[in-house]
Amino acid sequence: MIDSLIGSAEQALVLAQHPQARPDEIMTIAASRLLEDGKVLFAGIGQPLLAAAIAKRRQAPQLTVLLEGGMIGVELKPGEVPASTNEVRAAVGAQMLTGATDIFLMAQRGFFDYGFIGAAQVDRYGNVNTSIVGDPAKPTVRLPGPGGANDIASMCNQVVIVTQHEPRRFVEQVDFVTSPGHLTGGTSRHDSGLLHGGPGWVVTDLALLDFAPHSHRMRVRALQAGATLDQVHAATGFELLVHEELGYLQPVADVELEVLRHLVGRAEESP
Amino acid sequence: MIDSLIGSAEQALVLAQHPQARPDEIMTIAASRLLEDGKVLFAGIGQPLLAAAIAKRRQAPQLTVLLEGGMIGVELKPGEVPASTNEVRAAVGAQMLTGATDIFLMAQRGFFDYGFIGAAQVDRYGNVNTSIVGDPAKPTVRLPGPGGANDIASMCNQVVIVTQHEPRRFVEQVDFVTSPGHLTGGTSRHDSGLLHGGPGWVVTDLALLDFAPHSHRMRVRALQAGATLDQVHAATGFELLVHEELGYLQPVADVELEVLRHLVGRAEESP
Amino acid sequence: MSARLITPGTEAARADLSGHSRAAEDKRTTAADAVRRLVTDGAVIGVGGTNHARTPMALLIEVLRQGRTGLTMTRPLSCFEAEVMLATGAADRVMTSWVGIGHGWGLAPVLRRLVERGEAAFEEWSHLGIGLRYKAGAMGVPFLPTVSMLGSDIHRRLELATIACPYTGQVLNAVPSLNPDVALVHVQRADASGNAQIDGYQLMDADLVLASRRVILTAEEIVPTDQLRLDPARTLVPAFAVDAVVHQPMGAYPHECYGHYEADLDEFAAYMQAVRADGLDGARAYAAGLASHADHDAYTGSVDPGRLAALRRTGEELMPR
Amino acid sequence: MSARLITPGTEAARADLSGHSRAAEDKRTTAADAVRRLVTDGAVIGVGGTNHARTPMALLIEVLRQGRTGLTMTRPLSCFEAEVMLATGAADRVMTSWVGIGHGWGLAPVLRRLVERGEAAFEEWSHLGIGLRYKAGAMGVPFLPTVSMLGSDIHRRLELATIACPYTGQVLNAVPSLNPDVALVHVQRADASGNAQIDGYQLMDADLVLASRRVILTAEEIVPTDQLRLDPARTLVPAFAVDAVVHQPMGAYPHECYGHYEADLDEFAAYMQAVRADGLDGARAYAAGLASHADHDAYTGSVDPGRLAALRRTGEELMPR
Repeated sequence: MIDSLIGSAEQALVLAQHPQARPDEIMTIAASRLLEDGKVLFAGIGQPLLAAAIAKRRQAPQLTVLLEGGMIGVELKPGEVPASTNEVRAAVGAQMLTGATDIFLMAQRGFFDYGFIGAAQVDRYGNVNTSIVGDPAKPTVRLPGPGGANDIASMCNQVVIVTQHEPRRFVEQVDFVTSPGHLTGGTSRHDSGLLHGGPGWVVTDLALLDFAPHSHRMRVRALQAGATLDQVHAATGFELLVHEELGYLQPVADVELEVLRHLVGRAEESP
Repeated sequence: MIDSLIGSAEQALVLAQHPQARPDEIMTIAASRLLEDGKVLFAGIGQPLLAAAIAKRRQAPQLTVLLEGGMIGVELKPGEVPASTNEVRAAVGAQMLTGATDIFLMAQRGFFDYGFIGAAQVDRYGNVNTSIVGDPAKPTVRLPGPGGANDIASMCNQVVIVTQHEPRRFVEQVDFVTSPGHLTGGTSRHDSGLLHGGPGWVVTDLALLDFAPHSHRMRVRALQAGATLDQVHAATGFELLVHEELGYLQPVADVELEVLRHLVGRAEESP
Repeated sequence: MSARLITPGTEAARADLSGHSRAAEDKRTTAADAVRRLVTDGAVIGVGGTNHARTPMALLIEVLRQGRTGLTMTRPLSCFEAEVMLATGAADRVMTSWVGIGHGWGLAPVLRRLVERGEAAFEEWSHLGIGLRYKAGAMGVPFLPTVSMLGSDIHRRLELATIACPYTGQVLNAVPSLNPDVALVHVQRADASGNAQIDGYQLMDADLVLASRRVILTAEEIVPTDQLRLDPARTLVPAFAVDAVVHQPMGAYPHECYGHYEADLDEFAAYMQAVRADGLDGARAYAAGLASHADHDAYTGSVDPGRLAALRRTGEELMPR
Repeated sequence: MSARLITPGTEAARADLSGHSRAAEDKRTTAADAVRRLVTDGAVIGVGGTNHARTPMALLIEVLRQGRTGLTMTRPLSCFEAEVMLATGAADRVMTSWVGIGHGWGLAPVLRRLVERGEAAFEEWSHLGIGLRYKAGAMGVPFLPTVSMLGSDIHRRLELATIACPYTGQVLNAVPSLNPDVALVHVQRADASGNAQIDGYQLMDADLVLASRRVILTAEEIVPTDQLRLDPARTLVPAFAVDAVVHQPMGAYPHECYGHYEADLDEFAAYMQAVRADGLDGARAYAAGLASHADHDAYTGSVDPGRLAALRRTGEELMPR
């Protein structure tokens, strides 16, 4: 993925984001670039699955994609994006269908390189809340819950969080740790019994973020084309670190947008 | 099965065993009579499977028979008795084929009414040895080991031990507890963590034995037709209790022998 | 609302097995009879399938029809069937990892309202947590170890115990077994005694069946046992675990059944429009509509046949070939 | 002889996964190459199948051919392949619940002799004990609880730990996970990258594959991935767990392969006659005969074709129809 980074601010100045790319498309495409060939990805519905499908059509043809419904080796059929990880459209092209418990046990064993999750709230250590806004005992908003995300966050080798960059999402403290990130930083994740993995990347419409060594605090690794560091800070409800060699992401390419829109059946909108 | 008991010694005196029945056939047929209709039996190769097949053809058509290879609902094909619980001839007629671990986990859950096991040595509490003769650290004879028998003995609701009645088998103390019976009697089995089951019956060529309440000591429940209590005591290396209403088993019937010999492909020998 | 369900009932569930027949006998009956006999007020019901896949809709609607109350519904991923059951008071608790409407309809509005007001309980587990509760129940052990939920507030809120491996010292979460009072499961085919085959993704249903104290199956097709014998490795449910078998074509409708039909998005829309218009009352009215038919055949018979044919056609078109 | 294998290596096995490719790439090779690269002296090898079912004979004979020594063979039920490996010194330990010759040939004579003399180790587990060791390894946890082996001398001899359920206090045996260094597994069909389908009884092979650090598959047939996609629920082995794929027709011969051929009883007789005539030397001579061919095709090519055809015919005749 580092291939898509441009090193210097000077070069970045000339970049503008693809004029037709929407924020969700920018995120999906940035996420797709993180995926290396030959790896195994535990995907979710929506952006994760689309990112995987783009990667398979571009740099990662030997990526194995699986879904929590027990589908292994799925192939997204253009124009038939499933609405759930547990439905027939999610099983298209599967090489193996196993049980829904079994596939998470494979994750616990350590077979899965990447796990993609979303976030209603995320904090500086990559802890994710998709459960409750407000007091857990008397929630202001009852969110859907983790689905498979708690397990993905606990078990995959590297977790990628994909979410829009908004202050209400990037919060000082999540109201509820649904899916554990680096907990309180340092060795706290390992100390809790989670001996592996943890969030590696956060992909937003404004930036690509990682986590600093040791402290595990969230850090701006690169800006999306056309975005500024000020925008990122303004959209974040906690103090972000900035990588000493801040990078800049290549704008969305025509071909990426075309592949994505073909997949979702929006070919008519393609650039 | 109590149907096949005759209550009084007077009646029994007129009984002689079927003249053509061999000791192994007598045992198999006596074991088959124990099986009630509508139950689930974890069978082994040889006599247990044959006993089950006889029972299914006589009093227990709705008996479900399963084997440790993961076969559920098998039907013995006459003349094609399998040599192993883990081979294609053992899978004939299976309604379900599951994993070899899974089928024992079903036993642990408590679904199986009967388990049939054999014995190289058995003691007064129904503990069975099929592992080692002599000192476990330096065995005189290394026997094959439990196969599935330890699990069957630990998990099925009622265990039936089928073995020839010989002093070298019915020993004061087994050299090695491969498959736990009532351990040292009393509550010792329960105390060890085995909260269910235990040996209910021992079927031999001379007698049908059970276990006394509370003490769980082996007890002669009934004699095979033509056998005497003296013979049983002489063939047993420990002190046996005798049920206060000692019964007598009906001799092997022509039809039972016929069914058995048809199954094993010895129809030509049938009575 | 029923008490929290942390304490495993492994031994009670095993003892309870003695109360049901394991005979390979004909267990066919109607949904009405099976629900009448086997689903009692306040029971913990394990709902087969996930989200909108193989939901045992015919049975759930029959539960509504018979006016059960105070149920706990356990399901790894729940869809609008959970809302319908909660809105009517048939259930007052879900034990789940996720409740959503899906198909672009966003958050589950009725669930939110009831939970935010404290009128229904959302007992939140990880997905694998639910799976391991069933698996421990199916295995006949009171707990299973896992790293799932460690470090999270799910773990803290459930007050789960941890356990140290006696060999390595590794600390793991101990997930307590669950043996639901009754499992409601929809399958593609079964024989009269309850040997059943599931096509496609089996999800958690085999473990759920083996874990549960009583099991009601609905099946798209009832087939002779000899047909199952042709492909016995596909049989995932053994008859000895099953108490009642109901022949119910379209038994998951309006949800999907792999190989038979896709979910009916018009029904998702109808439900959500009712809720958006009238909130909880809208959900109740929708539920009353479902339960207003004499049985599931009458319900599916009331749906535009062209719509059903289209769902069957696309369901079949998506099969591997 | 290798040390006892009680301490689970869950973490080491997980770390070790980083050393093998999970790419969906072409992993086809020869048995000779796979064994050369992946089976080292002294390794713990998980042998697929049970007794005389789907024994990975081609791979075991290749191990003999390459002269490996000091192996530990883990297998729930073992047949004469265990004797051959022990007699030659390729293995010096079995971890198993049972070793026998079967088919009326009685006790395993070579095993007896070696174990009774203290020249080979028989580490005795219950059948489920082996199964749970694999399952814990496959699940990535260091132990699983069970009642298996409680109260027995198997438990005492292995010095297994017990563990109390933190909810109920029930005391269970803690079975330590096992992650064999390499699994040798024979299947009916696989694609080039190692997605594999097993017909009939799957035994413990799916767990064994997922538990093991490295996996070599032999397959009766190599098929295009698209063929597996026609019946993906039958795929029990995912490619990401597999390191090498060998196309090997008759790969379990002289043992059986469900749907393809029955076991060759003439070979059981030949082996036992050699042992009865010359004891350990007879077993070694038989093993030398097996290993004397250039490869498994040469070995099966040396067998009377009529005999092989008969085994295939009866194997097929026993299939459900």
